[in-house]
Amino acid sequence: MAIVREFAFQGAQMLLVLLLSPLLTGFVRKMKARLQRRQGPPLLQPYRDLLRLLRKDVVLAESASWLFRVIPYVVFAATWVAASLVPTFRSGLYFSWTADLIAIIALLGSARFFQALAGLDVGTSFGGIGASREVMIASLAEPAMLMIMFTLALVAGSTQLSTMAAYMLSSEVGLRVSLGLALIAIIMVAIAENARIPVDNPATHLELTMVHEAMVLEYSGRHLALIDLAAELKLLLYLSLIACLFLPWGLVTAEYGPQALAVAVGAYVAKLVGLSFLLAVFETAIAKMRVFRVPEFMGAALMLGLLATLLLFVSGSL
Amino acid sequence: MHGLTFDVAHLLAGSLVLVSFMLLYQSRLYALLNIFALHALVLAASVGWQASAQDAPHLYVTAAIALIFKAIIIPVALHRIIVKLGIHRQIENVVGVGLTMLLGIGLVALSMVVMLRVTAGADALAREDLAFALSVVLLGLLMMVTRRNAVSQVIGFMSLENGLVLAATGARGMPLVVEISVAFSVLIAFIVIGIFLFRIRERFDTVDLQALDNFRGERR
Amino acid sequence: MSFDALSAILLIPAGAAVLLAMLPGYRLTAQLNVLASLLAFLASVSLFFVTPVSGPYLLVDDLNKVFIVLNTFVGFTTAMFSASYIGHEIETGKLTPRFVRFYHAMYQVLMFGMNLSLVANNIGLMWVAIELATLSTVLMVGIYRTHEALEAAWKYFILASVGIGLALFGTILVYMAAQPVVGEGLNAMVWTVLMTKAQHFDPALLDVAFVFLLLGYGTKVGLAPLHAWLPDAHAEGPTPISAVLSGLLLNVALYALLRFKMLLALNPVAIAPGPLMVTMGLISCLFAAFMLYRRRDIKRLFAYSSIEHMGIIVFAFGMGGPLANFAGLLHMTMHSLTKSAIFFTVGNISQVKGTQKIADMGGLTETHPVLGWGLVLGVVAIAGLPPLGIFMSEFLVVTSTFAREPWLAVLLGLGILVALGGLLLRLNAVAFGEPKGPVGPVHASYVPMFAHLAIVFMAGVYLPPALVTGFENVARLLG
Amino acid sequence: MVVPALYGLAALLALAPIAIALGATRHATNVTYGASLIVTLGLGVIGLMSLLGEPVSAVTLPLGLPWLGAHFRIDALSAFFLVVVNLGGAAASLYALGYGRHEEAPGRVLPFYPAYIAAMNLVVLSNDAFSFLVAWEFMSLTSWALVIANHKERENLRAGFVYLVMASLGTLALLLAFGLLAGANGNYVFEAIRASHPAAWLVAVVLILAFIGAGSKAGVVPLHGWLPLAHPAAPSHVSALMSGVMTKVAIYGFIRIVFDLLGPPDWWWSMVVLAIGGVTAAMGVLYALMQNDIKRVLAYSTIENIGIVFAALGLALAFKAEGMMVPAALALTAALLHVFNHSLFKSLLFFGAGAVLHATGERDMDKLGGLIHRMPQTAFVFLAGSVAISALPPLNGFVSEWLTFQAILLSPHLSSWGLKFMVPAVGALLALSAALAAACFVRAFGISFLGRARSPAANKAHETDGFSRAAMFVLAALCLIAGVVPGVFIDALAPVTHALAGASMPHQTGVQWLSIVPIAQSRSSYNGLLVFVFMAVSGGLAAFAIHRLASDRLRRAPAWDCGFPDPSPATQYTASSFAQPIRRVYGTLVFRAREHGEMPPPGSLAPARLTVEVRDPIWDTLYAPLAGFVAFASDRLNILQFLTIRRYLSLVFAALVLLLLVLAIWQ
Repeated sequence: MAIVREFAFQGAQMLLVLLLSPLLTGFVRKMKARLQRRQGPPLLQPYRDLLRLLRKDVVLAESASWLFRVIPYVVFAATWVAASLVPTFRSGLYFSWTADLIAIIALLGSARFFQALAGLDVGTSFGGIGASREVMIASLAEPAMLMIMFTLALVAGSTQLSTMAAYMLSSEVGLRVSLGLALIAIIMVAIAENARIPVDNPATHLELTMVHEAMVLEYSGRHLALIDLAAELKLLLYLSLIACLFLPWGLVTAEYGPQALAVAVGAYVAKLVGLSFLLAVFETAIAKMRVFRVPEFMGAALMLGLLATLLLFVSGSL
Repeated sequence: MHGLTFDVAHLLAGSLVLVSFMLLYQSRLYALLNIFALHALVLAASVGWQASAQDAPHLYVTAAIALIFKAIIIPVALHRIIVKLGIHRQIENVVGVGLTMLLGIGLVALSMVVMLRVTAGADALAREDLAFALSVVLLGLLMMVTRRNAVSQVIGFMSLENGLVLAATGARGMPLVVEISVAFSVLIAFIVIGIFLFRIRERFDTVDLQALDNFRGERR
Repeated sequence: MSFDALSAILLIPAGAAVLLAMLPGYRLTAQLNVLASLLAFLASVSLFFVTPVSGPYLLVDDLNKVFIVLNTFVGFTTAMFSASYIGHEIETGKLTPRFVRFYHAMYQVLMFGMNLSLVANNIGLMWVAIELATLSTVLMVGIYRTHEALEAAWKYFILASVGIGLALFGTILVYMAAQPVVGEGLNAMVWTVLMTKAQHFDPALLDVAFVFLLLGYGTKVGLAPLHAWLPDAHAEGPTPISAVLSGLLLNVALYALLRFKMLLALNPVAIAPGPLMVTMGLISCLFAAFMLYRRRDIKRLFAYSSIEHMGIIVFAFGMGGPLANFAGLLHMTMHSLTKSAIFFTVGNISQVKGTQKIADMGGLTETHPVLGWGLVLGVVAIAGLPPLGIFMSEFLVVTSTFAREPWLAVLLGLGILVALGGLLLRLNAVAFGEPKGPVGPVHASYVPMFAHLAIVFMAGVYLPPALVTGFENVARLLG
Repeated sequence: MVVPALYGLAALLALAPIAIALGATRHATNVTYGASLIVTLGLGVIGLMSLLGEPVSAVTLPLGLPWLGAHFRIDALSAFFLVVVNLGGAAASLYALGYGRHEEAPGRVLPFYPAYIAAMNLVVLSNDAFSFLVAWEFMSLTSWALVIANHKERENLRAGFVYLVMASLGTLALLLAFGLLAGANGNYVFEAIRASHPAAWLVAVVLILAFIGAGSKAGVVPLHGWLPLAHPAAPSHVSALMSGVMTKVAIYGFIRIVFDLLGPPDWWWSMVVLAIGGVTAAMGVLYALMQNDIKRVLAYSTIENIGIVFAALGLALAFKAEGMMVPAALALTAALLHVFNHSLFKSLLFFGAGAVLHATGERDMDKLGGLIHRMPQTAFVFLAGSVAISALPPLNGFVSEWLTFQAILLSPHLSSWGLKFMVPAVGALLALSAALAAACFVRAFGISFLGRARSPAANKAHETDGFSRAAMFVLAALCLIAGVVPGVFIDALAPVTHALAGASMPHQTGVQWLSIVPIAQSRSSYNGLLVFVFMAVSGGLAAFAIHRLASDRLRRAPAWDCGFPDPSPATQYTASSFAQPIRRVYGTLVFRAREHGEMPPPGSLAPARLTVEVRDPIWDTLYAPLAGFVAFASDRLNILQFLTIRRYLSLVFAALVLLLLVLAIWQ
C-alpha cells in the first residue's frame, strides 16, 4: 500500500514538473512584458506553441542523420528525469536516491552534450557557433556548479538533495558566508545554464549573439517542441533546486497530512512565482553581454564556488 | 768504498737527467741525435756501474745492449733517415725553451718528492736510481709532448725507455726477463717506427705529424 | 695432461703463426686459421675439467679460466667471420694475398700474446705478452695502408708504447715493493707468491705503482682520457680486428689491472684502488656517451660505445663487493660477446654499402632484413635493454651502487641513458627509414653473429649454475 | 592459478617466432591474432577466477638472477590488472583479426604484438624487482618496435626515439627505487622488501622515484612528452593497447610499489601526487582540445584520465596516511574502477579512430565529417565511447568520476590543513577537466562523424569489417553494463582494497534496486540502472505518444541555416574553429595561443587568412632545453675527436702528473 502511495507521489511529481514548466516560462515572459510596459503574450501561450509545434510536420535538413532525430527525445528524457528528481513540494520521494545532486548535474550535462551534437549534425555554420559557444560556457558553468555542490554537500554532509534540504530546514544551519556565496554563484550558473540574459537571449535571433537558439536552429515541428519543453523543464529544475536548497521552508518530508501537503504545494508555487519574478526583473534591468565577456562572468561564479568551499574550513564549522 | 759506488752511481744517474734536459733544450734535429747518443752512453755507463756495484753480471748485457743499440745503431740510422728526408736542418719547437725548462724542473721536483718519500724502505742506491729514473721518464714524456716532429718524438720516447732501463737496473736483483723484454720491445718499437717512417715517406713529403693529423677519419 | 692443456693454448697459436707465415694461398690459410682457433678453444674448455698445476711462469685459477675460455671462443668465432670477410676484401682488391698471409700470421700471434698474458704467472711475462699483443694489433690496424689507417696505427702505436713504458715502470715498482719481503730474484714477480705476501709490502710504493699501472694498462683498456687511440684503431683496421680489439684486447688489459687491484686489496695500508677506478670509469662512461651523438662513422660509433662499457666495467670493479664484482665480470663477458657480434654485423654492412659513413646507409631492415634486425638486436643488447644479458649486469651495478653511493649510481645511470639515446639515433638512421646506398648480397657469414647474440640472450634469461659459481668465486677473490 | 597463467605467457612468447616463421602472409595475421585472442581470453578468465576468491598463489622459476630466481605471484591486485590487461588484449586481438589485414608491413607488427601482451602480463605477475624491471623494460622495447612499425615516416622514428628514451628514464627511476628498497646486498624479492621497514626519508625518496618511473610510463604531466607522439604512431589496435592497457600497467606499478611494498608515507607526499594528478587531468584535456589529429586527441585524453586516476590515488594515500581506511578504500576503488572503465572506452575509441583511418586514410579531423552516414555502426559505438569518456550518465565513465567526487567530499575529515585546502582545489580541477572532456568529445565526434564530408576521402568512406565492429560493440556493451550495474564491479574490487588499505567499501549488490552507496544511503547514492530505465521509458513514452497522438510526418529539405543555405561543406565549423572559444578562454593563458588574422585590402581578391599559433609550454621549458644541453655537451666534447697526437699525449701526461701530484699531496 505504502509502495503504491510512494509511486503515486513520484509520478505526481513527474507530471507536476512536466505540466508546470511551460506555465513558468509563460509567467516569466509575462512578467518581463509587463515590466517593459507591454501587454505580452498570454500566460498559456507556451502550451499553445507546444501543441501547435507537435501537430506540424518536421522539416528535416537533407544532411541530417538519424542522430539528429533521436537527440530531441534524449535531451527531453534526460532533462525530465533530472527535473523529476529534484524535490519540489515533498522531499524523500521514493526514487529520490536514484541520483544525488552530482548525478542530476551530470544528467543535465548529458542533455547538453547531445544538444551540442545536434548543433553540429546538419553541418551549418550557425550550428557550429552555437555548439562551440555552448560547450565553452558549460566548461565553466559545470565546475562552478560542482563547487557550489561541494559547499552545500560539505555543510550538509551529503549530496542527497532530500538530506540536504532536511539539513537546511534543521536548526543547526546558521547564516553562513559560504552559503551566501554559494547562493550568488548558483544564481549566476542558473542564468547561464538556462540561456538567460545577460549570458544569452532566449528571444533573440540576432545570429551572432545567440548560443542556445543557434544550436536548435535546424529543428522544427515535434522535435522543436521537445527541445523547447526540455528548456522549460530545465528552468523549472533550477528554480526548484534553488528553492529546495536555499528556501526549503514548507517542504514536507516523511510524515505529512493533507493540509501539510496543500501548504507545501502552495509554498512551492509561491517560491516559483517569487523567483521567476526576480528573474524577470533582473533580465529587464540588465543588458546582454558580449560572448567573450561570458567567461569572466562564469569564472567569477567558479571563483565564488571555490571560495565558498574554502571558507567552510576557515569558518571552522566542520 | 760504498760511499764511492754510491757517489758514482748518483753522479751517472744525475747526469742522465742532465742530458735529458739537454734533449729538451736542443731544438735542432741533427744535434738532437748526437745528444741522444750521449744520453744512451751515460745510461750504458750507469748500468755498467750498477752491474759492478750489485755484482750482477747479467746487467752488463743490458749495458751492452744500451751501448750498441741506442748509442750507435739508432743514432746512425736516424741520421740517415733525416738526411734522406732532408729535414736534418729543421728547427722546430712548440713551447718556448724557457717554459719547457721550467716544466722539466717542476717534473724533476715532483718525481723527487714522490719517489724519495715512497722508497724509504729500500736502500739509498735504489732510491736515488728510481727518483732519477722517474724524472728521466717524465722528461722524455714532456719531450714527446712538446715536439711536433716524428723523429724527435721517437727520440723522446727512447729517452723515456732509457729511464725505464735505469729504473730496472736500479731494482736490485731483478731477473733478466725484464731487461730482455725492454730491449726486445725497444727493438720492435724501433723496427715499427722505421717501417712507419718509410710508409710516411711514401705517402707524405714530410714527417711532420701535422700532415698525419689531417687525416682524422671524421673531419668536421 | 694438465701440462698439455695449458701449453696447447700457447703452442697452437704460436705454431699456427709460424705455419701461416710460410703457407701461401688464401683459402688454405683461412681454414687453417679457423682450425687453429678451434683447437685452442677446445683446449681452453678442457681447463674446466682438469685444472693444471700452476708453475712459476704459468698459472690457471678461477679468475683467468673465465677469461681464457672467452678469449679463445671469441677468437674462434672471429676467425670464422674473418675467413669469409677477408675473402671478400681480396675480391674487392682492398687487400693483396701477401698482406692476407701476414694478416693471418699476425692474427695467431695476437691470440698467442693474449693467451700468454692471461695464463702468465709472472708480472714481467704478462707485461711482455700484452706488449706483444698490442704491437701485433698495431701492425694489423695499419694493414690497409690508407692515410687514415696509417694515421690510426701511428696514433695507436705512440700512445700504446707510452702506455707500455708506464706499465713497465709500475711493474718495476711492484717488484721493488715485493723484493724486500720476498727476496730478490724471480719469486718477487710471481703472482702466486706475491698474493701470499702482499700484506707485508710497502704500501706507499704500491700506491705509486698502481698509479702507473692504472695509466699504463688503462691506456689499453681505453679509459678516458687515455682512449684517443681506440676509436681510430677500431675504425680504420679490418673489421675482424676491431671485433678482437673491443672483444678481447681490452679485456686482457683489464685482467691485468684486476690482478694488481687484488694485490692492493690484500694490503691493508695501501690506498684502496677503488676510488681511482670508479672515477676513471665514470668519466669514461659519461664522456663516451656524449661522444656517441656526433659520430658519422659507424665503426667509430661502436668503438666509443666500447669505451663507455669499459667505463661501466671498471666502475663496477672499482665499487667492489660481491654483487658489483659479479656484475662487472658478467658485463665484461656480455660486452665482449655483444660487441664482437655488432662488429661482425657492421663489417657486413660496410662491405655491402661500400662505406662506413652512417649518412650513406639507411633502411637496412628493408633491404637486408637479417642483417638489419641483427644490428637492431645487437644495439638493443648493447644499450642494456632486456631480456638480453647486459641488462642484468647493469641492473646489478646500478642497484648495488645506489644503496651505497646514490649519486654515483645516478650519474652512471644517466650516462647509460645518454648512451642509449645516442645509439638509438644512429640505429634509426641505419636500420630504418628509406633505404639508401647499394643493396648487393651479403658475403660474410651470419653464423658467428647470431651465435654470440643467442648466447647473450640465453644469459639474459638463464645463467647456468656452473658459470654462476665460477663468477661468484672470482668475485670473492676480487674482494 | 599462477602456473596456468605462465603457460599462457609462454604460449604468447612462442607466438612471436611462429609469426616470424609464417612470414608476411595473411595466414600469419589470422594465426597470430587468433591465437592471441584465445590465450588472452584464457588469461583473463584466470585473472577473474583469482580475483573472485582464488587464494594467492606464487611460483619461483630458476630464471633471471641465478641466486634469486624469477618469482611470480597472483594476488588480488595483480588478478584485477590481469583482467584489465587481457580484456584489452582480447578486444584488440579480435579487432585486429579484421583490421590487421590492412597492415602494409605485417612482418613488423605480428612478431612483436604477442610479445608485447606477454610483457604486460609479466609485469603484473612478477614478484621480484628483477623480473618486474625486465618485464617492464621489455614492454617498452616491444611497444617501441610497434611504434616504429611504419618506419618510413620520419615522425614515427622520432616518436619511437623520444618514447624509448623516456621509457628508459622511467625504468632507471624504478631501478633506483628498487635499489633503495633492496639494499646493498640485494633482497630483490617483494616479500623481503615488504618485510623491511624503511626509514621515513627513504619512503619519501622511493615514493618520488616510483612516481617518476610509473608516471613517465603513464604519461603524467610533465613526463608525458612522448605519449602523444608514440600512441598515435602505432597501428590503431596497438595504440588502443598502449593507451588503454599499458598506461594501466604503469599505474599497477605505482600501486604495487607505493601501496603494497612501501610503508605508509607521511601525508604531505600524497599532496604531491594529488596536485600533479589534478594538473595532469586539466592540462591533458586542454592539450586534447588543441589537437586536430583524432588519434592525438585520444592520446591526450588518456593523459587526462591518468591524471584523474592519480588524483584518486593521491587521495587514497592521504586517507591511508591518516589511518582513515574506509575512505582510503573508497578512493582506491574509484581509482581502480576508473582504470577499468578507461581501459574499456579508450580502447573502443582508438578502434573507432582506426576504422576511420582505414576507411578514409585521414587522421586530421578537418578532412573528415559526415561519416555517420557512411559508417553508421562505427559512429554509434564511437558515440557510446564518447559519452562514456565524458563521464555522462548512464554510462560507466560517470560512475568512477562520481566515486572520486564522493571520496573528495570526505576530505574535511582529514586532519592536516594542507590537505583540507588542497583537496577541494583538486576537485575543482577534476570538475573542470570533466566539463572540458565533454567539450573535447563533442568536438571529436561532432566534427569527424557529423556534418558534411570535408574531403573526397571522407565522402567515399565505407563501414569497417565485421571483426572490428564485433570488438567495438563488445566494448560498448561492457561500457553500458559497467554503467548500469556498477555495484557488481565495485564488489569485485573489495579484495583488492582489503589487501592494500585493509578495508573495503560496503557490500553493494545487496542494496535495493542495485544502486551503489559509498558510505550511507542518506549521504549519497547513485543508481545507473534506474537512471537508464527512466530515460529509456520517458524518452520512449514521449516518442510513442507524439507519434501516436500528434504528427509523425517528416519532410526533407535543404538546411535552413537562418536563410543562408551554403552548398559548400567548407562553411561548416572545423575542429580548430570549434575549439576557438575555448582556446580564447584557456589557450592564451596556458599555451600562449595567438591568432593572426590578415585581411586583404578592399577590392583585392586574395582570401583572408587566420593563422593560429599554439605553443606547448612544457615542451618548451623542459624537453627542448634538455635536448639543447645534450647537443651542446656533445659538440663541446666532440672537439676531443680532432686533436693532434701530441695533444693526446699531453692528456696522458697531464693525467699522470695529476695523479702523481695527488699522491704526493695525499701521502
